[in-house]
Amino acid sequence: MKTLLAISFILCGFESQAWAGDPVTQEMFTINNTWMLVATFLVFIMHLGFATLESGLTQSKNTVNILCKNTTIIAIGLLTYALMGFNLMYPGDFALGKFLGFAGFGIATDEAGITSAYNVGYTYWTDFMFQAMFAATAATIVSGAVAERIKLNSFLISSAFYVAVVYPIVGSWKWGGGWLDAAGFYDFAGSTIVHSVGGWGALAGVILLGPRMGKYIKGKAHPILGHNMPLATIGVFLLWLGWFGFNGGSVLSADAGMVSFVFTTTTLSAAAGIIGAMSTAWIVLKKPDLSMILNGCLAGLVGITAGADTVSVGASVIIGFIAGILVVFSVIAFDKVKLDDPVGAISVHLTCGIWGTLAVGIFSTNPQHTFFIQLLGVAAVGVTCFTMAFLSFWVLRKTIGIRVSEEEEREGLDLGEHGNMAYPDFRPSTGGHV
Amino acid sequence: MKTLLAISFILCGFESQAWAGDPVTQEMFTINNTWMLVATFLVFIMHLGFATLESGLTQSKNTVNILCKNTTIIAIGLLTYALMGFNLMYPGDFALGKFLGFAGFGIATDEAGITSAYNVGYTYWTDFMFQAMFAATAATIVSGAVAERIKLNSFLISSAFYVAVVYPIVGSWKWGGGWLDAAGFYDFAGSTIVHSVGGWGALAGVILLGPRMGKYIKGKAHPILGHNMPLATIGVFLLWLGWFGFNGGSVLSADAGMVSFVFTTTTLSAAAGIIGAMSTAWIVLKKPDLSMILNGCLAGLVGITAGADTVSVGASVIIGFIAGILVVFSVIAFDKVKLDDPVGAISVHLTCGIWGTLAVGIFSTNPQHTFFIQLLGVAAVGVTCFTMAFLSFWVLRKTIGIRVSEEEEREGLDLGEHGNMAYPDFRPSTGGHV
Amino acid sequence: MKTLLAISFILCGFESQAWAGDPVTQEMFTINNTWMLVATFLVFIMHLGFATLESGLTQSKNTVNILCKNTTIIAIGLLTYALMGFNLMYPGDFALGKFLGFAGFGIATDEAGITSAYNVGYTYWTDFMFQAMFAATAATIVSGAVAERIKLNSFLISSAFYVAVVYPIVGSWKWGGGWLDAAGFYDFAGSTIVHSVGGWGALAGVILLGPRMGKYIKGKAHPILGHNMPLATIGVFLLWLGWFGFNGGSVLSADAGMVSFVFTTTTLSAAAGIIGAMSTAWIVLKKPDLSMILNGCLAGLVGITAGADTVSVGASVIIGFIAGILVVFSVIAFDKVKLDDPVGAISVHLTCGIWGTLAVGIFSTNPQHTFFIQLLGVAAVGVTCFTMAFLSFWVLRKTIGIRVSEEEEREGLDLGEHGNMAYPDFRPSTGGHV
Amino acid sequence: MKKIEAIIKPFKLDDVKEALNEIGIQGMTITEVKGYGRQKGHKEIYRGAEYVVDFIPKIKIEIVVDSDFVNQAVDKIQEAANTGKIGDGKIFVSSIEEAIRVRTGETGIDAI
Amino acid sequence: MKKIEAIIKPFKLDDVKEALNEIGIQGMTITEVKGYGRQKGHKEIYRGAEYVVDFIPKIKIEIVVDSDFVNQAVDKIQEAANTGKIGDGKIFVSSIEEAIRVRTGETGIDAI
Amino acid sequence: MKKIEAIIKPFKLDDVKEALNEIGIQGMTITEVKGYGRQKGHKEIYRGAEYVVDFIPKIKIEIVVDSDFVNQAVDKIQEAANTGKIGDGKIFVSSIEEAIRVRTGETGIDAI
Ligand SMILES: Nc1ncnc2c1ncn2[C@@H]1O[C@H](COP(=O)(O)OP(=O)(O)O)[C@@H](O)[C@H]1O
Ligand SMILES: Nc1ncnc2c1ncn2[C@@H]1O[C@H](COP(=O)(O)OP(=O)(O)O)[C@@H](O)[C@H]1O
Ligand SMILES: Nc1ncnc2c1ncn2[C@@H]1O[C@H](COP(=O)(O)OP(=O)(O)O)[C@@H](O)[C@H]1O
Repeated sequence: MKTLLAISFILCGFESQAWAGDPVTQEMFTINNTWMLVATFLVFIMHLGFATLESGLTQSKNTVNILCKNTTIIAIGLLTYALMGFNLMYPGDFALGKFLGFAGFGIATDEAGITSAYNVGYTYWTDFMFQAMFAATAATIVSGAVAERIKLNSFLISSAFYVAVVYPIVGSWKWGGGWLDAAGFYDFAGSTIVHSVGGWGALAGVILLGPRMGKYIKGKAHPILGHNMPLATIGVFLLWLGWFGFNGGSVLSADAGMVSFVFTTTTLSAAAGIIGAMSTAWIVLKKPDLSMILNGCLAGLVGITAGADTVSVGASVIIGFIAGILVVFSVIAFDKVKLDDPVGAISVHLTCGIWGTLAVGIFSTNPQHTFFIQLLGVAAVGVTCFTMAFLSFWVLRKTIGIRVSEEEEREGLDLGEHGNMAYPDFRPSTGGHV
Repeated sequence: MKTLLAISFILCGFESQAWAGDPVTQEMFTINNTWMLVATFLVFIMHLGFATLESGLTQSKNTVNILCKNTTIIAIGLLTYALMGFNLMYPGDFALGKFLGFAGFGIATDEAGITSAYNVGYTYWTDFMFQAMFAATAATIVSGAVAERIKLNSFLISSAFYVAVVYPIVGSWKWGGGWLDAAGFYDFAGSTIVHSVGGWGALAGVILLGPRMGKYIKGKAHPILGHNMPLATIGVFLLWLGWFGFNGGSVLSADAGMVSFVFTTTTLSAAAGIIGAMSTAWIVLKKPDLSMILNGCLAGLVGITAGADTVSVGASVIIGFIAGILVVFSVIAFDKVKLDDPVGAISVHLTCGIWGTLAVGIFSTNPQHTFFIQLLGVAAVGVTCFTMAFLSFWVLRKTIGIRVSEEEEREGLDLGEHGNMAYPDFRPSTGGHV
Repeated sequence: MKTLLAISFILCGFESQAWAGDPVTQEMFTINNTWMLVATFLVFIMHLGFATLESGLTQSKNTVNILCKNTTIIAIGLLTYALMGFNLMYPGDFALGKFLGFAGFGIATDEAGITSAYNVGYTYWTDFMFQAMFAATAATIVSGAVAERIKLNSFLISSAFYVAVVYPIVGSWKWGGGWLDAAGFYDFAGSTIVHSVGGWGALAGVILLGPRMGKYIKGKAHPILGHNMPLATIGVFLLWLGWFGFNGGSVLSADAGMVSFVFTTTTLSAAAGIIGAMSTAWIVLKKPDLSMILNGCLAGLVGITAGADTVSVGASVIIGFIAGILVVFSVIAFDKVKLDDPVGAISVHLTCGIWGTLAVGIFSTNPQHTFFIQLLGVAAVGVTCFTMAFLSFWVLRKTIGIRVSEEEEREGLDLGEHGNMAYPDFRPSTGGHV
Repeated sequence: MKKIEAIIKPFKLDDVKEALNEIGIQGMTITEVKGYGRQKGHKEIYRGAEYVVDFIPKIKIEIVVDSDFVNQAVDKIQEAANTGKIGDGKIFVSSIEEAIRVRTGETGIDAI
Repeated sequence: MKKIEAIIKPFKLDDVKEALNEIGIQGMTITEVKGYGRQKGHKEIYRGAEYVVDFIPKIKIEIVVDSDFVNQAVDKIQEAANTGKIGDGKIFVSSIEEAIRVRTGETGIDAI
Repeated sequence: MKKIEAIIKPFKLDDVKEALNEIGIQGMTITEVKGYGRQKGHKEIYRGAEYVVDFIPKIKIEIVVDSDFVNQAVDKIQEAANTGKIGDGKIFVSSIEEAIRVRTGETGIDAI
């Protein structure tokens, strides 16, 4: 028998073939890892999607500022995640019950980290990269909601705190194997753990900042039109593209059946979100407003993120369609209560993030997913994130201030914060009238 | 022997290894499927390419309308394809000779659908996703040609019909194993089955709609300049990018030799198309018009699509170069006969789609591909698609109308259909003068 | 034994399984090749990145010209590389010592070229495609620096020469196994072999062309603002995206550990470049200039390119951070000596290309990489490229001229060279004032 | 000399230009302006909130002509720009005291 | 008839429009202009080189009114456009000799 | 008071501004306009069809000055904007009856 073993190794065990101790062949490990790297660059491109969507839906005098925020945030996100976020989110051992753990500063691995002994689906480095791209997402979501009035330095500080501390701790509760995971909470790719986290931060920021000048006059909302709709559309398509990696990569391997199924539910939910939002806008607002359709697409994507692998194809269409309807009413509702969110980030990421998480409790094919536990997760994450974000913005407001001066807001943050103009060749008057 | 078999399974047959009945190893299946999913997201991004190309080559007052059409079309395409298109195009059994078959509404699969028993190259879900992305393409092609004057609701209805019924039926003739396939017609990735199908629909629409106001005055063509050339260029590069998946994915597996060969022919044909169109424009029109160069790139891509796997590298350059020349003359010719196609969609997709299909009959390394059969395929598809599209637009014209009012056309469809403006901060006068 | 062998083949050797002579299994070969094709399309999309970055950072009256240059250059690059570049760069045998070799015109392969016998990582066609995408990059780098004043035909001629002759010859010294390689010079993915090569060409062009009208008045630099900052930002994100393929593909296989490690160093260096440039601009120039931040990101990417696989994660952050600082001072310094580079191409690709190459001598974990040999490589490539580029521009200046007329420069090259306008609907006055 | 300022609908520009060419007027300066008047704008909705597009794009044409020419020019413009629908615009006439051609320094009628 | 030209800060446009509506003036033409005056622009730095943003965006409002109306209109504008800060703008009054409504051919006061 | 309107080539704006600064004129309003005149536009081809770029970008400068100042200002502008090539533009002078500074309500010469 032993001889035979040796012989067989010679025969089958080419250079790259796995050895007996391995959980998967070297080939399978490599293809899994390659898919995870593809997913990583797809999630990366979502940051360009956010940058273009947010700048497209705001005024041209604040465009440079938004682009700068989105470019810087991903840098800050990646670096702080390397420094501490990764080890806060995946601490291995928890210190405080299953609420908090920390595996130390910096990233490093031994040889084993690049074999399937680390994980059958990816190397240590791939793991870090994929997770780091997610981390930056949560902070970027905030950026759209607080646009056109927040001071750059305050935004950067609060974001760094959020991405380095709040996001990883909350994330560890579920994906790091913490108490929410133990409780049976399910969130496949982060309707709650990523999108709602971003949404709660956005909500706190919007409350403390107040609305943009001229947004609400005598109790009525006055629209401030997005300056560049092709840019916004590019943003949404890139986000959709990135979502193939966001959800598809959350399978954590290249498993053919699972990844392709997740592609299907994700795509159909986005499509249904578009139709849901378009129909709603056409019926309720009389015309199919493009910005609502774009929000509808993202609503469908956020909605399906919690359950992409665990609901049926039919359910994915329903989830997306409802998300598309929800997002339109949510945008209108936030305007009613004078919470000024220029790009609809809270409606997309918070409202539909909650919806998607609860939808798992309704539509999941896995009977262990219950509505109640899902609700618990939503609430726990909500209370924590909102409180932390509120506190950080509040401290900043008391200290260095979070809002630019009236004159700078009127003139535009591009000149005020950066000395730049986004379109100097066709500089518009800065009055905001149509 | 049996014992040996068992032993060998233990030795070689790691968890993910294939078992004896499998046509390929689990590893090969997974890598094939992963490549097909990559190809799927590449084809997906072509829809952003179409959206930006078309809005770039039209006027800023109609930009939101075009973006909205292109965003909605992909949603409609995906959902109707799930509902019925997929099962019309790949019916398994044909009912009417090999002309028509239908496998029922909706998509679903059993466990086998996610193993290599379904197909060595992909799962059932991957199959659906890849094909669904193709389907939406055909309808999107129409959108550019009918831009700046078609009513949104009529466009959506006719597109839904085209993508849900016409495209899949015609597609079934070749890719579903129908009569054209049996006759020996060859169309690797769809010069005819996708691009010409779109082109014929566009032609029918353009004929029934008539030209945009001010396009032909006293028998002479007056150019209506595209409003945003960077947007158009982004569109073409994204389409080229997508074509790596469109053609590369049509190999239907990750076969190293085949996919890389298809990459090579596709790329060189696109490059030759650029040079062909640039030279022609420079010589015939005196200056190298960027919009022609962009069309030339797409012409090369459409041209090589039918034979990317079956012509030599040298032939791919010739096919692309000729396509690049052809597209310039085709654009001019359509203007001569007063068929107003704002973005050159008919010239790119129909003229070069026909050229590419016939080129297989000329250049194919496979002697079974004959010019005559190729011509037959072109004609059969052409007659069917043009008739169906013409009828559907005609019925719509008789009923709800297909063209917006003169005033709306002048003011722009963005305000008229959507209540939006694409660039409110620099809103141009809506006179159309330069 | 022989019998056993046969049996084992039956057992393990499914259709796609490798045979005994193969260095890797068919599965491993296929996944390697698939990753290389993914890397290829990622490098492809860098050309859109260059096109949008360069047009964004220049004036709207020259936008069509830049887009046209960048679209055409990739076509020329691909076609000349197929015609001769590939065989100059990878000649197999060298004729002149190890300085020059040529394997003949055209590309072709036998059956072996599509098996792992050619290379364990990729087929012949993949090899060609990946390398061809690199080639076009070098020429594109020049385009940004000479923008807004160079004649289109002169640019196309000089670029064709550079990409068909200069780049491949210099490339052969290292990657083709020439004398620099033999000397121990290290350049993982081309800080020197690609980026500096482009940078030296840019420098020669800028010197011979002179600055744009109005750039330096009475010895002082007057900024000419980039016309579209979202476009520039899109460009940088797409370049970053492409770099995952540029560096990740330079592993030349899908090796899980290596590719994921390269992803990590590349990404963190880019992030550190952003922070480095932002801090420097904020401190030295008082405000965080977005265009500097964008340059900083690219600086980090160019900087890590030479050593992405051979420096530690910590070192990658340092390299990127220093590159980000360097690029800001470099931009200012070139303005001091009145070398007018509208987009900062020389600072990004040459300054940081040199820095990155030397940084290998400082930070490499491989003791065989020495500062001195790295310096030798930088110098040898520099002298050769600068001389060749200078000569070619000089000959063109003496013959057909390289600079457009004063009036054309004032009116814009879009109308002058192309008869096009990038944004006819909001055509700005062409005075260049703010 | 008189200055004629005509505010017209943008798509009428070419017609007006041709009409003026017919009577030998070949110099003019145009500006993109926005008009507010009897032609009410329309209400639109963006993201659920109403806004009024009440400033409507117009073209302002300015021509300086010899006083004798004024009536003829005004008639031509009025005819060419007319659509009979509200919002067709206005023509205003005022006095110009001096005109100078930058290139030559010529003044008065010679300058225009 | 008189023409009133007011150069104001862009964000004051709506206030001025409403103020004029109150006294029954419902026709006006606006232009996006740039102003240079006591309100100095600011220095900015782009890619390390200084530049001055010295032309500041303003809105020019033109209204032609019956001469009797001028003072009232000017007062209303001055009041509504005033912020008390430098750069608030100017109002200029000049004479208009004739006005024609393109749609109807009406002239004089009837035309405005 | 007089109003000077100068239509010039855009790239001459800085020169004109400086020339006016030299004689102490520091207020002006500029507008992007398009001109049609002897300087013929050029024919271009887009997608195979000819079009004429006949409205050429110009800058209009408006300054209101004390009547005594007019000649000096006009001369300065004419000098600074001159290139000797066709299309250099025109300068028109007209009367202004009243000027008001919005910020202070000052009128007449004090307001400018
Ligand atoms: N009193 C006025 N002063 C200046 N411009 C005016 C005045 N009244 C109207 N206009 C201009 O004329 C345009 C057309 O006027 P409007 O009242 O809408 O229609 P009509 O000319 O048919 O009476 C307006 O959009 C505005 O630009
Ligand atoms: N002499 C003038 N002629 C024409 N426009 C002027 C003149 N002086 C000022 N303006 C316009 O008025 C605007 C405001 O003038 P400015 O001197 O900045 O402030 P203020 O009105 O408070 O004195 C300027 O931006 C310019 O558009
Ligand atoms: N009669 C006119 N009324 C108003 N503007 C005019 C008139 N004639 C010329 N212009 C303006 O002056 C510009 C230059 O005039 P043009 O005839 O081209 O050259 P030149 O000033 O050298 O004679 C034109 O583009 C136009 O803007």
